[in-house]
Amino acid sequence: MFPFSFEWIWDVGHVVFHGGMWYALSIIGAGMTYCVLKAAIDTKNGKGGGDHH
Amino acid sequence: MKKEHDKVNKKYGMVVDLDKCTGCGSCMVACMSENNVPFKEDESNKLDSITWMRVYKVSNKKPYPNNEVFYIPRPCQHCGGQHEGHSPCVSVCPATATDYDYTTGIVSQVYTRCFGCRYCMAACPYHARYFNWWDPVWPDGMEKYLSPNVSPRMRGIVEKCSFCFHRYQVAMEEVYGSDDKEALEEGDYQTACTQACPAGAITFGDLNDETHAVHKLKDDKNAFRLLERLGTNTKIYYISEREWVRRAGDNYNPGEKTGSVKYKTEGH
Amino acid sequence: MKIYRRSFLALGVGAAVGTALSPLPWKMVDDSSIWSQNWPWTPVPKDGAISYEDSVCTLCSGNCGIKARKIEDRVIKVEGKEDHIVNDGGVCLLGLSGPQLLYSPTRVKSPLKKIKGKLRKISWEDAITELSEKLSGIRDEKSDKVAVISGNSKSLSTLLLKRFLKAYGSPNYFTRATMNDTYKQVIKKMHGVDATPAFNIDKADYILSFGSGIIDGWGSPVNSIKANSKGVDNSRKLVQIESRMSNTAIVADKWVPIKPGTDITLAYGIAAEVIKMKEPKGSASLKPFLNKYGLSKVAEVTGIDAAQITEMAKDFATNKSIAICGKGAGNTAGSFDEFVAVHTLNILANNINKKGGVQVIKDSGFFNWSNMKMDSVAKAANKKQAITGNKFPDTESFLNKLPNESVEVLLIANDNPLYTMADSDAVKKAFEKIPYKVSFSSFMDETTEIADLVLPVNVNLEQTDVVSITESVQKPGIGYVAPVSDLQFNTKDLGEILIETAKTIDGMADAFPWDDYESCISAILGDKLESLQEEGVIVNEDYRAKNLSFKFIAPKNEVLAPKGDKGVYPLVLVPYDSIRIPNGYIGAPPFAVKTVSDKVIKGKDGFVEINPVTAKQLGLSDKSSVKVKTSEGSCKVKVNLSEQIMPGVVAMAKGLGHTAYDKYLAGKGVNVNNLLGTVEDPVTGSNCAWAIRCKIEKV
Amino acid sequence: MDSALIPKGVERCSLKRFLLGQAIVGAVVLWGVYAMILCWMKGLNQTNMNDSFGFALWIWADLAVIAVGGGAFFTGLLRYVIGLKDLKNIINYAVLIGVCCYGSALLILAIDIGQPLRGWFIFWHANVHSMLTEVAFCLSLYMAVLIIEYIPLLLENRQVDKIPFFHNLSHNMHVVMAVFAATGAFLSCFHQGSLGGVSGVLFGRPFAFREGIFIWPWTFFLFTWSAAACGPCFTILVTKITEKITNKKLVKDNVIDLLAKISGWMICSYIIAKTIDTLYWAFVTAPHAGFNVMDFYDDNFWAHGIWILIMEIVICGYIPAIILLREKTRQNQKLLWTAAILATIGICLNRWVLVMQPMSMPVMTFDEWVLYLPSWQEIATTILPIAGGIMVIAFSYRYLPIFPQEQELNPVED
Repeated sequence: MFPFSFEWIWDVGHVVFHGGMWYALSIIGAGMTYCVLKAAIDTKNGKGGGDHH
Repeated sequence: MKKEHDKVNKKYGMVVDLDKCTGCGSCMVACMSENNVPFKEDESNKLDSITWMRVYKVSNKKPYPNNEVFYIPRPCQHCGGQHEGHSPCVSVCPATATDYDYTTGIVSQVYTRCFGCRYCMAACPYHARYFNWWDPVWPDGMEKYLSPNVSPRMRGIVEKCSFCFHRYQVAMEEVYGSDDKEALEEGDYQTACTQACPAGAITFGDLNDETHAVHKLKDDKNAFRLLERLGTNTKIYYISEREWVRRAGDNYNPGEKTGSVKYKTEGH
Repeated sequence: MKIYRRSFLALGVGAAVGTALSPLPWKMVDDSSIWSQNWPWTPVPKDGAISYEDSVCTLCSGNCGIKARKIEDRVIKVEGKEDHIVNDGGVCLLGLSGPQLLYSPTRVKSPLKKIKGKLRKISWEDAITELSEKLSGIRDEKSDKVAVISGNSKSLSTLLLKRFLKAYGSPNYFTRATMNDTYKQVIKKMHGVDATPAFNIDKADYILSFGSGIIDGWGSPVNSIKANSKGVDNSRKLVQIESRMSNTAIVADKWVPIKPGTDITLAYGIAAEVIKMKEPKGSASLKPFLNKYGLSKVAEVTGIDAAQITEMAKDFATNKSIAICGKGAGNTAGSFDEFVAVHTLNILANNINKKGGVQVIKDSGFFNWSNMKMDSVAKAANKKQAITGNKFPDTESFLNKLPNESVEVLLIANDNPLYTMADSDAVKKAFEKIPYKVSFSSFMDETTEIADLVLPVNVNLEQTDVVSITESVQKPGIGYVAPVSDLQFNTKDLGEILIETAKTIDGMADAFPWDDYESCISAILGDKLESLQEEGVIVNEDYRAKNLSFKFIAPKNEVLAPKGDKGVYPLVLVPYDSIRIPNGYIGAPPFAVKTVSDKVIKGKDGFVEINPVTAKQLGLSDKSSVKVKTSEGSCKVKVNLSEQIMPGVVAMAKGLGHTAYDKYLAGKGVNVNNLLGTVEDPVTGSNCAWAIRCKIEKV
Repeated sequence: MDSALIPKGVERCSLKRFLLGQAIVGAVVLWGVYAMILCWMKGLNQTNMNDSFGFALWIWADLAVIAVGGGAFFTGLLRYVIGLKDLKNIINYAVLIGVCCYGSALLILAIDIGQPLRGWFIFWHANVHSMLTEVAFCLSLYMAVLIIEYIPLLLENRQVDKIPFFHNLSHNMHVVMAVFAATGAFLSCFHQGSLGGVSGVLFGRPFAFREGIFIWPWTFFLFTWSAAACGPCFTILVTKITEKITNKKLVKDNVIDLLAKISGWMICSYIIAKTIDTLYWAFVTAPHAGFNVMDFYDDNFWAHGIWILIMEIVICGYIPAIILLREKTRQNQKLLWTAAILATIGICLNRWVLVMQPMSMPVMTFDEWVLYLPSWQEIATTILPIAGGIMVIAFSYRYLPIFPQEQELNPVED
């Protein structure tokens, strides 16, 4: 999973596979981080709040 | 020059003379004893009985009195695959728990890394892989004979013939520790089954080494391998003078000649 | 309320995120997998210094050279000893299972005495006193009422047991007659010499085997398998004549199924054809006798094609040929007539004491026994006849006569007659009459369970002994059995027990003048001992057999009909030896049981092998449950349809159906001995039954 | 009692009835949990698997639930990436079914492996050449995506939505959902494919082995395609069943029709590809390995007869394809039900055949066919996640606004 584990070889297979994996993981991670942070900021700015609907 | 020589990988393999095999079962027991293979109360269900080395009794299926039979010992075939290392099992193991050792050609099994998905068993057409459905239990006192060279396996993982790899390690240690010994000799590393076989039907050695008996035997005109046409590129060769025995080694379409289906594999 | 809920949620989420970000869960995941890799209930074998120790295996009479691999004082594995004259590195699965026998929980761990119907631990001192008092008490009046059943072993300790009984004053020493014992008597009658036969099959070009399981445990098992392989290398031709395809028939060049019991006719039929092609010196007297065996008649009797018989005869006459006999592993005596017929072929082949032929070997005296001093009781007793009369003292014959004899004390060593002998129920009944039974077994086997006194001997890896390897190496020779393991339990060598006991019985001490077993061995072997211990074997390489004269003997029987009424019991049941299922004194260890096919044992069920043609006639299908009945007993088994057996013949494996031993062996399959009866050979007196008539019924 | 949690403007059964229903299903779950604990504590000897059947009921169940759960990724792809707006009315439910299916698969996998405590080695010591590694990575990542797609729904619960942070989070997640959905579709294509690859790469098993392109055997593509084709059918089927149970119309016909039409085209193209693959396999691949294709089917008729192939391709392939392609037939409710059921059976059968038949079939000439019947522990643990899924669906339906059209279709009279 990581380049420091012993079965890791710097070959095409590892790079492509883990490249794809880390790419997907980053999108998911970044996306979620964005949502959570944005929600926190929005909340601070007084947006939302069920009672006000 | 010496360095060049060292670079040549070994390729351990076996040649079994089926005309000599008597089905006596010594190889099976030698293997069990050497490798701490457990046993349980009922071993008659051969689908859950761990026998790294299994001797099959094969008949020509003809009715009496034309029935003929041969015995065939089946260890792990240590497939090389179509390109060296692409064994059916090694290529599918998700956790790198079974590996192809390029220096010896031996397919290993790392018991502590295997997590028991059994994909390798699904991949192996030889049924050479066995799952530990139970915890291994030795009757009181019998654990005394367990060998420290091979760790007993825990429940929930796959095991198989290792060509007695620990013997290779012991032999290599001797080479490393010795001043005048530069390389393994043929007799230094032999598997337990090879040694025990009363019929001398099994020959083991480095298929790449011209001085080893197997090197020549594998090219015998009556030599064949199991399921050669699947491209598994195994390291176990069998010899028989009987045509029907050789034909039983592979699946044939009607009209195909015995031995006509050898799969071309990348040389090594 | 609202505030409370919010802070509660925040706290929960915060705690979860906090824990997830801390190393704790990761550490726990890692630790749990490390734990799974080191489960405390999965044994971890101790490491230590490795060593190898050589010995000779005594688990059968093959006496292979073995080496034990040890870690510190533990025996890890038994391997064949390379370059050993008997087995050259090869080893059978029973020998390989040595460590399982050594550490078996079914071993008898100390002397036992039956007290109020239960076997209880006693000390060796008490045990020997007990035996000695028992024997001393009846010695003066009825010393001949003491009998010994001993396994057929050619070891020094067995000779000591024989000597013990002789010195005590009883002629009743019995042993299981084997094929070799019958052959010995054939040699005596045909050549007039007392000698051991051995068969040089690895050098023969053509082998006519009358049911001898060359690779099924016949002779010295590993040695015979090796001989077979050499034969394969030399393109020898092996013809296997038997009604069930054994493993030997499998590796043979030709399997010739024969009507059960007609081997004598076939042998003479072939001889009649051979003599037409070549007439060795001195065979003229045979010719008129052989006229009886016309080809068509022989073909009819044996059920073998005439052309096939001619071909066998031609091959036999034109090659360096040998004919061998002794069914299966050869552990049972054969018919004298049959052996004479087969040996006649060997004489016609002119192979006696020739390369590739039958070796007739006079054992040269390796043992230097001192003159045995016997007291008056012993002297008087030795003039008496054994219960079996003047014939071979076969255990089976003894057991047959037992119901009409009174035996006071029975000593049993290296055998488990309650399991190994035919018609076990009858044996059990006969045993019940004997008031005092002493077992020297290492294992809690069927016989030991009913013994009154148990004096457990060491198992093969703990023993010290000297064994004859003459039959194995076809030259006079002995091998040294060295203890490779410390004693695991409170056991002793048989020789040691005997010497100690003899010293405590009045009038016997003089016959056992040695201080102990060790000094006995060195006294008997003298200066040979050192080299024997050094080399492991002593073989008289210079031994050359003399040419022997011979005379032909006409048979009393032409056909050996199996016991039973053909009308009631239409089928013939053949018990067979499988090298994977030890069927003698030692029960199959777990390793061996594991190798047994699921067509021989499945769960607890045993099987009977039947040709589909026969099965169809009986309306049986594969794996259906049936009852096999003979005149001696019956049992329930399952059907194993097989094309490897003649129609009309059915077969069952020996070595199964133990009631004693552990769960790895006990209760699996049936003991075919229960179904078998005995047939006393008119000449040798030994049990020569090799089959029995039976019927099979659906259950 | 729980009316404060129930979405506004819809009607739900009484809490008592709901809890009673949950309890019945819960009992089944408990039975499954008991079996699961047995498997974990005592090991896999609790199953009827053996050295020939190392892959059995569980692996089939994994493959099958993921195949039918394919409705989630494909509907997501159509909705968010291709932009079929109408599908927003069913996407929630598709995602929910997906969550249940993928959750099931992961749970079954956790029971199926011999050393569950070391299951994470598949990530840590990953062998990137193994199809199963690809499955594990994509599966768990996609599971994360599904949960992300499900979270906004959860946050829309009346009470949760009152909390401003959650309201905002839900809103923001909706905004970027297309990105997640696209990632999910990418991941899903790969793990559906690699599940197909699982058996397709087994070159030692002639029944399973398929040629292919580069490292991917044909089954790789066929699995992705078939999951995309039949997954929506399963979504439709479950929606229809839910409508039956709740006795309400929850999704408008035009939405179902659109999904059914797309599914029809997908099944049609898939089954043609599958037919070509089967023919190539039967007449080229199998003979190359020395087999006549009938060798694969000549043992026990009921266990592995040729009927299974006809059933899979003709009855459960061409027939639903034809039904769904024609407007007239797919708009006939009975035929729509039939097609949805057949397509679901068809894809499950396809997974069944590719898991079971390679295991039971002898490859060495002297080997024998092996029959396998699952133990009750295997069956219970397979039913466990299904029952669990029912509970989750029931819970979600009761408390979350799963069906945007429910209110409109079932106006509540105040």
